[in-house]
Amino acid sequence: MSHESSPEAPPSAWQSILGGLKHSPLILPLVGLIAVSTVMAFASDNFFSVDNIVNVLRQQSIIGILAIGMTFVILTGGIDLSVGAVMALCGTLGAGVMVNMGMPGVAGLLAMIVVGVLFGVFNGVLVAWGQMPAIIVTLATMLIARGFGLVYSGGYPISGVPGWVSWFGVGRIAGVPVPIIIMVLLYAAAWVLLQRTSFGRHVYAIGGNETAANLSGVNTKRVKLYVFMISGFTSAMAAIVLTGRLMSGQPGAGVAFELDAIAMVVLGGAAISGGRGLIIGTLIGAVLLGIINNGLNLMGINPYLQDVIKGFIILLAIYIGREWR
Amino acid sequence: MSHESSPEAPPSAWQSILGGLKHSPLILPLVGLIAVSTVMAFASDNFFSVDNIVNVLRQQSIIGILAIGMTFVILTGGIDLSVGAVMALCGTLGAGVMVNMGMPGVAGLLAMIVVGVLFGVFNGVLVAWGQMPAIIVTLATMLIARGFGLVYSGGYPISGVPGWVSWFGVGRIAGVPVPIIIMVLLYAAAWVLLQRTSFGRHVYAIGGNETAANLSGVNTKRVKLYVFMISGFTSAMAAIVLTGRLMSGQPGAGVAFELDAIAMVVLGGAAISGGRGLIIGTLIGAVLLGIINNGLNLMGINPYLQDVIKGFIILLAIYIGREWR
Amino acid sequence: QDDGPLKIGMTFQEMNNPYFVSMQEALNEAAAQLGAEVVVTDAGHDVAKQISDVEDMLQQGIDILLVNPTDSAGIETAVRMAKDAGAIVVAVDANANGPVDSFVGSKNRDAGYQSCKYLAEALGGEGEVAILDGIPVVPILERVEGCKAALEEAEGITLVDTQNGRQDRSVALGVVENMIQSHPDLAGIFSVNDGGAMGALAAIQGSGKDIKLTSVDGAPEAVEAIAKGTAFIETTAQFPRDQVRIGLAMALAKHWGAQVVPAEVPIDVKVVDAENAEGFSW
Amino acid sequence: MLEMRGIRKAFGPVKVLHGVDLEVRAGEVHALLGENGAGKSTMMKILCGILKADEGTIRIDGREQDFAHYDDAIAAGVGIVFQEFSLIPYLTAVENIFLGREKTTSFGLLNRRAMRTRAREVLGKLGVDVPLDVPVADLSVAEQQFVEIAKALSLDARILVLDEPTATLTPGEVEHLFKVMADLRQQGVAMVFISHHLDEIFEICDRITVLRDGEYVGTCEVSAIDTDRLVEMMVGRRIENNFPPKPTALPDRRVVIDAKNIQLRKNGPVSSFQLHQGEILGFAGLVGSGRTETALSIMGAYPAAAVEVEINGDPKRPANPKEALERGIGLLPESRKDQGLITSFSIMQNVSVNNYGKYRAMKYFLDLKKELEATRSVMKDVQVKAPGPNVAVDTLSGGNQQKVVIARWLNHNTPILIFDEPTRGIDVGAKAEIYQLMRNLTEDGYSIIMISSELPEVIGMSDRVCVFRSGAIVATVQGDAINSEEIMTHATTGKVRYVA
Ligand SMILES: Nc1ncnc2c1ncn2[C@@H]1O[C@H](COP(=O)(O)OP(=O)(O)OP(=O)(O)O)[C@@H](O)[C@H]1O
Ligand SMILES: Nc1ncnc2c1ncn2[C@@H]1O[C@H](COP(=O)(O)OP(=O)(O)OP(=O)(O)O)[C@@H](O)[C@H]1O
Ligand SMILES: [Mg+2]
Ligand SMILES: [Mg+2]
Repeated sequence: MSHESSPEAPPSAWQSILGGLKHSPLILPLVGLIAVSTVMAFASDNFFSVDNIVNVLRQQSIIGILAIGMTFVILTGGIDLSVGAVMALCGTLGAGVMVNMGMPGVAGLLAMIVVGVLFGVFNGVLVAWGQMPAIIVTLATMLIARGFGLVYSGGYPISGVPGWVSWFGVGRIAGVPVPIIIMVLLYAAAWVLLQRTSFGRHVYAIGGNETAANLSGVNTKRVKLYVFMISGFTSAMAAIVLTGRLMSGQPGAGVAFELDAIAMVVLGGAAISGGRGLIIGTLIGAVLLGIINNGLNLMGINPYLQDVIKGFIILLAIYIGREWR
Repeated sequence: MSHESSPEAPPSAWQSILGGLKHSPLILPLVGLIAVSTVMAFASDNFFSVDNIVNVLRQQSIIGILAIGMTFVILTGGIDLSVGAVMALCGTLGAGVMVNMGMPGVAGLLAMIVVGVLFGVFNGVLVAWGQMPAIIVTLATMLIARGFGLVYSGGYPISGVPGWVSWFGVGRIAGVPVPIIIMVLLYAAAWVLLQRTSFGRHVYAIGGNETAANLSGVNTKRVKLYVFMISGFTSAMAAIVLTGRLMSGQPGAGVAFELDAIAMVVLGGAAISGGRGLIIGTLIGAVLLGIINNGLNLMGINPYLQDVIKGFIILLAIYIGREWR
Repeated sequence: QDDGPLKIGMTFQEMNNPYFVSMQEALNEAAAQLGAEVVVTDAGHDVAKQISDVEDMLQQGIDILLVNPTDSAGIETAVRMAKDAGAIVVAVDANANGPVDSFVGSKNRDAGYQSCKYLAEALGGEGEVAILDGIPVVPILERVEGCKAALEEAEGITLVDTQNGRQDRSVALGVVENMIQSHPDLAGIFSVNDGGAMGALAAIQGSGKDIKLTSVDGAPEAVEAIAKGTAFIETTAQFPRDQVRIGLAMALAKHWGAQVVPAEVPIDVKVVDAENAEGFSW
Repeated sequence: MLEMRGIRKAFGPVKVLHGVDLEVRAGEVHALLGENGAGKSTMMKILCGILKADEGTIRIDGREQDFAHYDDAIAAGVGIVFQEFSLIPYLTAVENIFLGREKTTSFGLLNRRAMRTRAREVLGKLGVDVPLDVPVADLSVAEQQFVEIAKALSLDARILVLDEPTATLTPGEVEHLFKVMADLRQQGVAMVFISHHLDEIFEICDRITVLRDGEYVGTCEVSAIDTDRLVEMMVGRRIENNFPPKPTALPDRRVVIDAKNIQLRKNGPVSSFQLHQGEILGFAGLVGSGRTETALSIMGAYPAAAVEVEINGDPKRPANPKEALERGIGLLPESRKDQGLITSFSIMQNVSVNNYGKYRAMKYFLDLKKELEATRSVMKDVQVKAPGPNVAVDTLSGGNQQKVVIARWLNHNTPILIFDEPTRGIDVGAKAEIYQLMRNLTEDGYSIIMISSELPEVIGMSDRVCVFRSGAIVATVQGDAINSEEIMTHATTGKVRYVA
């Protein structure tokens, strides 16, 4: 985690963000970000416009939000493959509440959060108390969430949500798109949780050495439950933005989003085995992946080839970052 | 690995298959298999016909073959997310060799094997010598393999493979479909490799304790390379059967097959963390998953609901099997 | 197989799409009137799974197989198996290789042609246009082909970009946003289906630019958007329910002993725009 | 103050404690002794609420306690230094010390300043200067052990359990710790002290409770007992002579390993040594002085900056342990569980895990019969006590597990053996057996490098001793020069060389 230099004063937020950067695990993701941006800027004229930067951030906001919950789970040494499916389920049921049940939009949004958090509880209980490996549990719950959403909607998108919901997808505050604001606020909250509360310490501790954390009196089961609940919550927040953007509940949305979210977390410098990683790193990872997608699109690269290039960039990033983790 | 009962006698093949069954990790997958079969038999008249059993086995043969390589990789404590994409790439390039390059069919099949094994080498080198986590490496190579296949074929399926290739997909020997024969032979070979060669011992040893294996003189890097090569090889074998069934190279085939293959391995009683599991378990897991799919189809269950049910069955199986691992 | 009621099986390439869901509904209604049993499977765009699905349905002894193939070539094995098992096979929406008894599908090339002709005219025969492509199967490819033909005819129109939105609303949204970024003068977009078009519409509205959008399908949401007078100006409607009804009719005719049924039944498509959107439905 | 009565505990069918009593008074250091696996750690985990006793009562200050979780025990004033490290490698010392009991501000956020001050205070009391802002993984083993101790001290516990805290400390550091313990005794803290070093028991403890195979043997005053009687209580028999006699004369023998220019880190010190056939070469030094790394770099398991190795006159250096095996070098690593055993394997599978070319049928296949016979025979050679070769290795006691790892190499007849801390955490009975085994091996022509942090062991066993300091060998002593003053002088003041 933090590698501050001064032995006396407790390292301040600034120090851990800027001062310690030289020894920070963030250095590589940042270098990657700068390198890729430079390449893209040369390759495409449109890349370095304010408009396009905003565009990239807005596009990444949905998966970027999913990646927050994924970061918590991965820091404890787990993984959550269900995020994309849970997002789709939240969006579908929430839209169902608004449209089919005729409840007010606010009820629909609340329903999304409730569904997401409950699904997180389901995952968390199975992993923590059921003592089953997270990868298998969330693989199964991914199927369940996806299937549920489709059963509920019969495969149809659910459209007809109240117009003001689109604010979450396309609105702006002081010129900044709302999805970006939501994403940034959530990242800030996650930073506080991870770096400034004992819960955050426990998340890192479990990923570092679960037995030891347990012996030290950390309630490891509860912490694991909470990280999955957080992941369910961020899936719901992503669903709100998605619903605002698509103005409908899409039971089939978010296929393979979990893979992109995992990629963001590891591009951001976190160890997939848990215990090491910073939430700011994930944000950088999200932007990095967004820039890669956007840049390749702007350059007009064959979309199939884009996947190949993306794969190689991920490999390269992880390879270079290997020793730092 | 083996949990034979007698501490004295050398466990014979029969013992480890039948005699030691009571304490064997196979007991649960078998019970699961019998339980699910019984339920399905009551729910659907057509279930217990020879025809249908053959049908199930033939359907599972492709992913069942992928699950062999997956078992090797998981036993060493790794994971291979690229199997489905590599299979599609092998099939596409192989069909390309036959159709676009006008080479004889045999050359196409050989090309598939070469491509699969080379991709395995790529994965293996990155994991073993690059010291990167298998989940990330194979996530990236999944993108790369998938993208490559699509770029090569322009997204179109490649049809026009020689007619005799269909033998691998639909042919029969003494009434038994060829895909089943191929699958069973590969499982037998895998069993010998894992249980009767020192390579197999090393696979289990690495999954059990990699540091200890390395310090006691096991060439852990080379063993890891080999397991990924085996996984690449079984992906190619699956591609051959697939090409026989589809009579074309399908660059988009095999999406999410890796998830089914993983499910088979863990349903078969292997530990996702490595070191424990039997190849026969994977075969049982493959049949179990096939029966679930087939039974739900036969019962005419809504396809969306099928996913939900499948998810719950996987959870239940892993939950019950938890302590045995 | 004269024991018990008639059994109809239908395998869909995907069911996460209103287009196919409405086909299924029409099938269920028709079968209810006939007193027939229906089995439906969803291949999720996976041909190998589609073949397995057909195998499973054959185990149940279906008399009629309606196949909506994920891939025309890949499905051939399943068609042959079904024929060997004595079932009547009719391809719906997209054709299948092998000995199918009949194929019922839209005039996809026409659909693409008409949409893009409409687009070109709405733009006054002038400006930059992009195509939002989809999953490469024959019907989609035909639509793109038809579209390109229409665009060629308009002198002042230039095709500046083709990207793949995978017929998925959320994917299309991101792709079109990038399209708009890289082509500031973009004036029109043709999407190969309404799913992608809905994503494209969100992107256009988000950009605040004046870009016109046309598409193919006639999905309820698309029709609604067109009626409202958005950037989405036209969709060339197909008739999924009718495709199934006619496909089933062909199969029944065969079932009842007809010696010849048409090998191919092309179904007309219809331009739906602001004028006639009110009141149109599948 | 603390009273545990009739504690019983079983793990499944395995009964570990059969009705053990323990009574500790305020202001005393109470030793808990017993062989490996006697149940000492289990007893302490029960005291701390980490394990639940099947039967028996715990009273503190006369009040009966029923701890469901470690938190409850902490609240009742119990603190423990675990035998296994319970530190989180990537967290800093401060974060580790307060893990699970973070101080927070009134907003519910971490109060990092307060925790830091307190951590500094506690570590200051221990008289060590541990960097507070680096992950503990980057600290030396001794520093980690002090963080561990500080973690327990910061609880202000009234009952403090120290489960083998000295195993990784140098004599000087042990003295420090004892001073702190004496202070705590003054303050009326009750302490339970577990150690296999009997001299420490006599130095610091007031009373002793002895366990044997989970049975309560007895409690007595330290002043009323001597070493021999104590050992007898622990093992149920008299252990005669700890160390087998050394061969008196050392004729000139063949050099089997000639290691030159060993440089562990870039720009670090340089050293060299030779291993002679049939001798036991001791590697002595403080913890972290580079003994393990030197040994590992000889067999290609540690990426030293530079090293030249000649094995039996052949100058090719092993690139990895597999090549070392081919050249006849075997390793008994310092951590049995993490580096030695594959715990999911049976004894046989552990013994033959590195088998290349042995018991093969048709070149590539295992010959299970031959494998079994060979395993049985080496098990007899090293006297592994187990029902049979197919028994799971994790059911064995520490000493027997250690012998399984030794058997792995005897099975290969690798003539050069590196024993890294061969008796760490092993009880007196098993120790004597391993010492005898080592002597027998050298008489059979094996050559052994023995790394050990226990000075008596180095002195008692080694024919020659290389003394390490700061990553290099600073002296090699033999004969009468092998005594504790000589070795400690070199280990603490010896000068390292920087050029070859
Ligand atoms: N979780 C467990 N499951 C099964 N057996 C266990 C478990 N923990 C300990 N044991 C067994 O209980 C016995 C007592 O172990 P314990 O750790 O208490 O011994 P100890 O006296 O502390 O030994 P040492 O001196 O080696 O630390 C041993 O035989 C050990 O194998
Ligand atoms: N992974 C590591 N990262 C940083 N420093 C390390 C690492 N491993 C060992 N060290 C340091 O290297 C030095 C030498 O360690 P080594 O294990 O060789 O010592 P040793 O003399 O064998 O002591 P021990 O009694 O622990 O075996 C120590 O200071 C140790 O803290
Ligand atoms: Mg102990
Ligand atoms: Mg050491």
